[in-house]
Amino acid sequence: MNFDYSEEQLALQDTLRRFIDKEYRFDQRRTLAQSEDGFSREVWAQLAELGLLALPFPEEYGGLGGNAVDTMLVMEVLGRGLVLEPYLGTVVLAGSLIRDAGTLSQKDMLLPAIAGGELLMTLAHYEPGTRYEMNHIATTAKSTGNSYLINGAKSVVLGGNDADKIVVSARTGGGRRDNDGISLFVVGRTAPGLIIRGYPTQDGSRAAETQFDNVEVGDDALLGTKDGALPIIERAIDYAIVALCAEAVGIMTALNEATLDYLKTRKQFGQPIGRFQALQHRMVDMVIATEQARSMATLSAVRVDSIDAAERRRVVSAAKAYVGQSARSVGQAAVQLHGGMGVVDELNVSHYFKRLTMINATFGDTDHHLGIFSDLLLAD
Amino acid sequence: MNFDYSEEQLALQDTLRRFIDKEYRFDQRRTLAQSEDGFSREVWAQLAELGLLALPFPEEYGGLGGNAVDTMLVMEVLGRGLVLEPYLGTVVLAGSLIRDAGTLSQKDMLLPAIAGGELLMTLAHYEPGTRYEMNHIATTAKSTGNSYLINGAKSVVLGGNDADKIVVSARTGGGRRDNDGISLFVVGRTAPGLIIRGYPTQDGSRAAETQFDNVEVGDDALLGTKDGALPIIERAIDYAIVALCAEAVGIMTALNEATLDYLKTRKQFGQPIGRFQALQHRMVDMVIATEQARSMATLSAVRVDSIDAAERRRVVSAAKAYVGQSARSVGQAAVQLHGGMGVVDELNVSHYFKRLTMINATFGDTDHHLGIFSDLLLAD
Amino acid sequence: MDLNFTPEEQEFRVAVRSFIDSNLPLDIASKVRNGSCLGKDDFVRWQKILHRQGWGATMWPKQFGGAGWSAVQLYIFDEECSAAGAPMQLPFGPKMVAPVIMAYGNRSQQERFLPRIVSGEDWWCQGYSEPEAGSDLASLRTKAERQGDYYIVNGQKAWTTYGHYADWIFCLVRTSNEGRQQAGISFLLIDMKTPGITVRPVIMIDGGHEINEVWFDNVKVPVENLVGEENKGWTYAKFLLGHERTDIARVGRSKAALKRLKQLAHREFANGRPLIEDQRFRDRIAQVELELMALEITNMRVLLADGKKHAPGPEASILKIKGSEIEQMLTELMMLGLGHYSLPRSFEALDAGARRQSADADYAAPLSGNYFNCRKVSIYGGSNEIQRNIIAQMILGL
Amino acid sequence: MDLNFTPEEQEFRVAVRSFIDSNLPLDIASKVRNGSCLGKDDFVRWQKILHRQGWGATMWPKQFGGAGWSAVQLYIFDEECSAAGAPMQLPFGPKMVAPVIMAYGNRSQQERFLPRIVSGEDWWCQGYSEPEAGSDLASLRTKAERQGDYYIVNGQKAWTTYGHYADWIFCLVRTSNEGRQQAGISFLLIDMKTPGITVRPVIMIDGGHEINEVWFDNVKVPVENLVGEENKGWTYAKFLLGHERTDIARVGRSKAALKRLKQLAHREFANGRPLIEDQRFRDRIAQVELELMALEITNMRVLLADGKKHAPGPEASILKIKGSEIEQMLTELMMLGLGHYSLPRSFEALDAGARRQSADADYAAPLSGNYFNCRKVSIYGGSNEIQRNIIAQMILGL
Repeated sequence: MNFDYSEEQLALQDTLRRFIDKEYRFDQRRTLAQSEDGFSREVWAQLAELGLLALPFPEEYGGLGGNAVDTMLVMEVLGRGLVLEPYLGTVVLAGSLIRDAGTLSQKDMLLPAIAGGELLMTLAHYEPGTRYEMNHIATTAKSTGNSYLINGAKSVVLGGNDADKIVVSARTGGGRRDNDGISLFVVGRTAPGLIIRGYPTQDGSRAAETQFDNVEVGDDALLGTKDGALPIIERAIDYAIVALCAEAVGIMTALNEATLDYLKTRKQFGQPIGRFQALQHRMVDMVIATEQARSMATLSAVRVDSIDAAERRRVVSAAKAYVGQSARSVGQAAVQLHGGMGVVDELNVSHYFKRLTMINATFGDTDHHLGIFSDLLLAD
Repeated sequence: MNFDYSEEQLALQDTLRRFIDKEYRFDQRRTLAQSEDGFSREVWAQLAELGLLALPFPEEYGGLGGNAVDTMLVMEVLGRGLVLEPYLGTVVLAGSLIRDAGTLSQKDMLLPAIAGGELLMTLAHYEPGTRYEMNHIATTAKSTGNSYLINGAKSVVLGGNDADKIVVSARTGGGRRDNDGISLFVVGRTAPGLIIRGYPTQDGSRAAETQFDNVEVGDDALLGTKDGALPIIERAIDYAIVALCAEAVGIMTALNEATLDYLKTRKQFGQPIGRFQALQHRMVDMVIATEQARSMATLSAVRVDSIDAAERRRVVSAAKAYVGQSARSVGQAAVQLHGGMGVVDELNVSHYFKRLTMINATFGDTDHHLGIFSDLLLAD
Repeated sequence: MDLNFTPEEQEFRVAVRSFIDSNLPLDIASKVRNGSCLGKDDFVRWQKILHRQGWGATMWPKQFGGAGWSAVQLYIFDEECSAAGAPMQLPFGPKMVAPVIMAYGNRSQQERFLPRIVSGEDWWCQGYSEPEAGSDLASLRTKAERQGDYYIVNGQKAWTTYGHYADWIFCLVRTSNEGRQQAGISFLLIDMKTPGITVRPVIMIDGGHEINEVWFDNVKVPVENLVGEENKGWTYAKFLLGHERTDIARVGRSKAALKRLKQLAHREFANGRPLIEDQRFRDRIAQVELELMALEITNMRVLLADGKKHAPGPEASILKIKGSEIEQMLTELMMLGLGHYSLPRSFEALDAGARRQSADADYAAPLSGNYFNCRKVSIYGGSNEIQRNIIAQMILGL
Repeated sequence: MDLNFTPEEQEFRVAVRSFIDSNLPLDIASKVRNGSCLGKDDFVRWQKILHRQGWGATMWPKQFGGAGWSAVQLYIFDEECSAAGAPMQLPFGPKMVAPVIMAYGNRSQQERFLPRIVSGEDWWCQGYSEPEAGSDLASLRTKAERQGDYYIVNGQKAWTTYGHYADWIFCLVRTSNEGRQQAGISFLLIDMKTPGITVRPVIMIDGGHEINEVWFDNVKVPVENLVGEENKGWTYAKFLLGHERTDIARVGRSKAALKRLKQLAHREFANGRPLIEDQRFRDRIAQVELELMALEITNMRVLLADGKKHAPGPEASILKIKGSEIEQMLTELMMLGLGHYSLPRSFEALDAGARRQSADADYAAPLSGNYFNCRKVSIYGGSNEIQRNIIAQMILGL
């Protein structure tokens, strides 16, 4: 048992951190958040150059063969920098779907393009009115012989406004809440009948509502087994959850640094406010919560690659629930300890807080995952 | 709208408080708790003399015609004094059952005896394995013509070891969890077949397990309508819950006084520990929790007499849940702020804490009543 | 002890409700209920309507044009306004500067300023905090130097809510550096149109513009705008802090919000069923309802006790702490209730097609922003940490 | 990064488990699992068994008779002992006084005291706190005056756990009143049989007798029982405080308690169904399990980091805070799980007839008492408030 990172991992993290400190300062990030795309294609190209976009892919497709712990390292730093670029949707979500379920030719075509920074992708899975239920799919894909016609709507598709290709889940069989009968298709953004309505999200990134009106795709657009995509989707989303937990830990760490600094420099009543014991203790609780969250995020990153689906479910839901709770209390405390400065747009504190809050609402909130974890106790 | 007590009410409270301050000091109470009975018959006689045992009964039966607010006033003071005498079981529980459901002759026989301090009674309702469900009754009462044969077991009967008569609930019809089919009977403690095993409870008072083996009672032992006793039991227990909430508020108030005093007198690091801001703020939270609990207890006491069963259920469960939460946090904080002195038998703090904890487990804990309140939202 | 409203109070409620029903503009009510931002015009329109009814400053003594209502009546009025979606009356004029002018201002100040507050003609803002003087208000540095018939004011105020709408600002300024910090502060009324005043917007966490910095660069303020005596401003400021009382607990608003939360939980779906059937979410609603039930009583206890002794007490800090916590719980639950629909920043981006498929669209838009914005309520007006200090010192003697 | 145990570590676990299986007396294990009080004999018996195996003081360096295990091995050992219901090894001898004797004692002290600790022959207790010196330990007043070859000790120690069982007590005593408080403290080893020592029981909240007052009335202590130098005791005390580390988080114990809690929730009934099916209660178990999963990793992170730098850090305060909170949650849930059966003070009062009808009887008896008693774990050894102060100062530099 050891918690040490390899030299390669430390080097990667260090490079990325230096890049972000230099090229992704808070004011630059603000400009990007207000731009049309909501991120920088240039930064994206640089992330590709650093090898980040190739991280989780096998070497034969131009990847670095990294595991979930590598992704964790990267996401922590991206969180710290509040990076807007669509890493989660493209590399983690769509990337792991293709890696794990794609045909040889799909992998050949898509993975190197993602790794090289030429292709943006995402997953469109959740639908209006489903909340966080993964098997609740009403979108249909009807076979017409050698093609499929896709109809339905997908909501809050992360990075959906910029994605060149979207992996979409649809029913090829089964009823609305069946586990079986769900399939995945790769659809180009320009496909006739596909309407994408992009919008900014609360944290400054981008998402989209997507509408599929008789969108026709060929048989070769099928990704993975027909009717059997749910386990693959669950795994990809679990990878994404682990990545989000790491991002949250990166943000909490940054918030703690900012708050501690504020406590030491902000003076009231003739002394730094960090001399007040009630504030000290709240700061201590933030640190404890963050360290505990880091432990849980680490546990999930180490386990998600190696364990069976049931145990993966347990550990990943544990992490999402627990990190979410920590993030809530750390975020709220950071804002409170900053006083008025915590609720203005000008400082990064409010932006960290908003991102933490939105992470909670992505792929199931704290109560959703606590519920999954709790219900598993029935089988104990 | 006003929160003022009448002069009679204030006088009663004042008299009782002075009596307890003088005759029921903590060391006297300790001796009583370790005695065979677990309370003092002499004190009981004095409570009768003060009129307390007659408080909620109609004047024609020697009562004072007091309402739930009067009982609240008394219970607050009893809580403050950690009074062990079986007021709740005798006057509040059994007393209100007889008052509300008794025949004229039952009232004639029992109420003046209670009021005079000559008769101890209680209700035996909950059973092993039922937790807090009120309709979960397996004890049976079989009619033999002009008598009933009672069989079954009742658990944690408050004051059951000393009660002269026990009001027991039993099935005269219906299945184990039906609302209908429950009846009440008044049974003397010496009835053949009735086995009472008394024991001290965690807070120093007394309770009993009772076993009914073919206990025979006459038709005239029936209290209230045959098969229709559940609503009456619920109402009596609701009165008892309101009384317990007031007792808890009395205890919290006393704990706050003790803790505040400790903070002001205990010195460490060359100053009273109450100079430390983290402890100050925790003390403030105790005070806020207590004032909020007082509000909720007051609300329930004012409403329990006047409102219909459904609204009574809502307000009483709200009070039990909320006061229970407050009591937990105030109790735990009082112990923590007392440091080692909070966990020794010698000070009253640990005794207050234990009593608060046991109140929570009586007639449904916090989660039980939050659940009732929450489920009522479905009908909103 | 009687927690029922008297028949007179109930009649009063009916009268208030019926007035609001017939007079509250629907467009304003709809904005309030959806949690959208109100513009200056919305506040002023409603103030003028209230003024026509004689309810422009209900909490004032009758002699100054108030309604002469009891604490219970004021509470009922507040509750009915909140339930109907009337805009919250902004405190700066009627509840903050006005009581100071009544208590410490001279006759001519009272005649000049009070009528224009109650009529809605003058919009006031508060010049208390400064960048370096927040919780530690007495360390303020904005300077007013007497030159003939004028004070020359230099400095900067921060966190000035709706300063960009204001006609007047009431300021704490330093007129002396001698003695204790508190002893050199004066209370000045300043016309916002005076040359040398610059208002700079501060954008909030939710992207909205409510607050401002106000800069004073050699601003000439006539000495007749000094309230009371020079260097006695701290006394007036403390008096004021104890004043904004009848709705510091915000019970009426929170009751209305709770109602909206329950509606939301019935309309949103989880796992194919109404969200209210999700026990975990329902329990959270139940929990905040318990807090609010208790606070409603605590609030009345404090108000009625105050009514007797006619002096605001530090108990108001209890109301502030609990009231703000409850407001924050409510906004948080509304956001959580939306699930992933809490992410979009603006539903204006969703066209009608998407709206049809999402039950959320119409009322969901401002909810995340409201949650973010509402973090301020445990910070402003004396943070909850400061409130705890006040209770510790003033009530507990620690 | 690798969170798996190595094959060697897994083999080690098997060996430990098999040893415990064959050697742990069943009567002791049953008491531990039921949360009953252990007597002196229970602790000593188990210590002697461990000693025979060479595991009497596993955390010691090999030169003093320790096992030379890694932090991971120590953790595995602790986890297996807890899971099996072995008594917690009391820290006073092996984990508190022993490291001080090793680091600062002389050769003859080491030879005299250490073997008798590891063999279980000597029972030690701690003489640190005094009635007026709790959190503020350095203000202690128990006095030791040098007279020839002896110190004459006078004063009173408080909160002395198992002082009534002890053969020896290690004491902080005041040998000088000059300079800072900390500079006049010495570290003395005192034979409990010395004339002038009185041990008075202090009854705990649950009615049990664990702690004591220890009074010293002209107690003669040979100077050779001074550890290290006179007036340097504070240094040794701080060293000691940083030491009791491998199980400060009590993860092994809490994992065993969590398991018992789950069993309880399957055995108790609510509304005619197993309590585990009550979602509210189940969620509470889930919540504490999450905390514990995280703490297990945090604990290993701290232990492995410590292993590297060979110096205990203030991170131990994090483990103490979280570990105690989790222990308290677990004891509280076990009590709550009993429903109204948490009330009886002693189930000995229930005869067999009642037991048959109550699933609770056999394991329910000590649970309320355990909850009450366990409030101490956030108080002793430096209250959680003190732990937060330590983190604020030592880690955060506040």
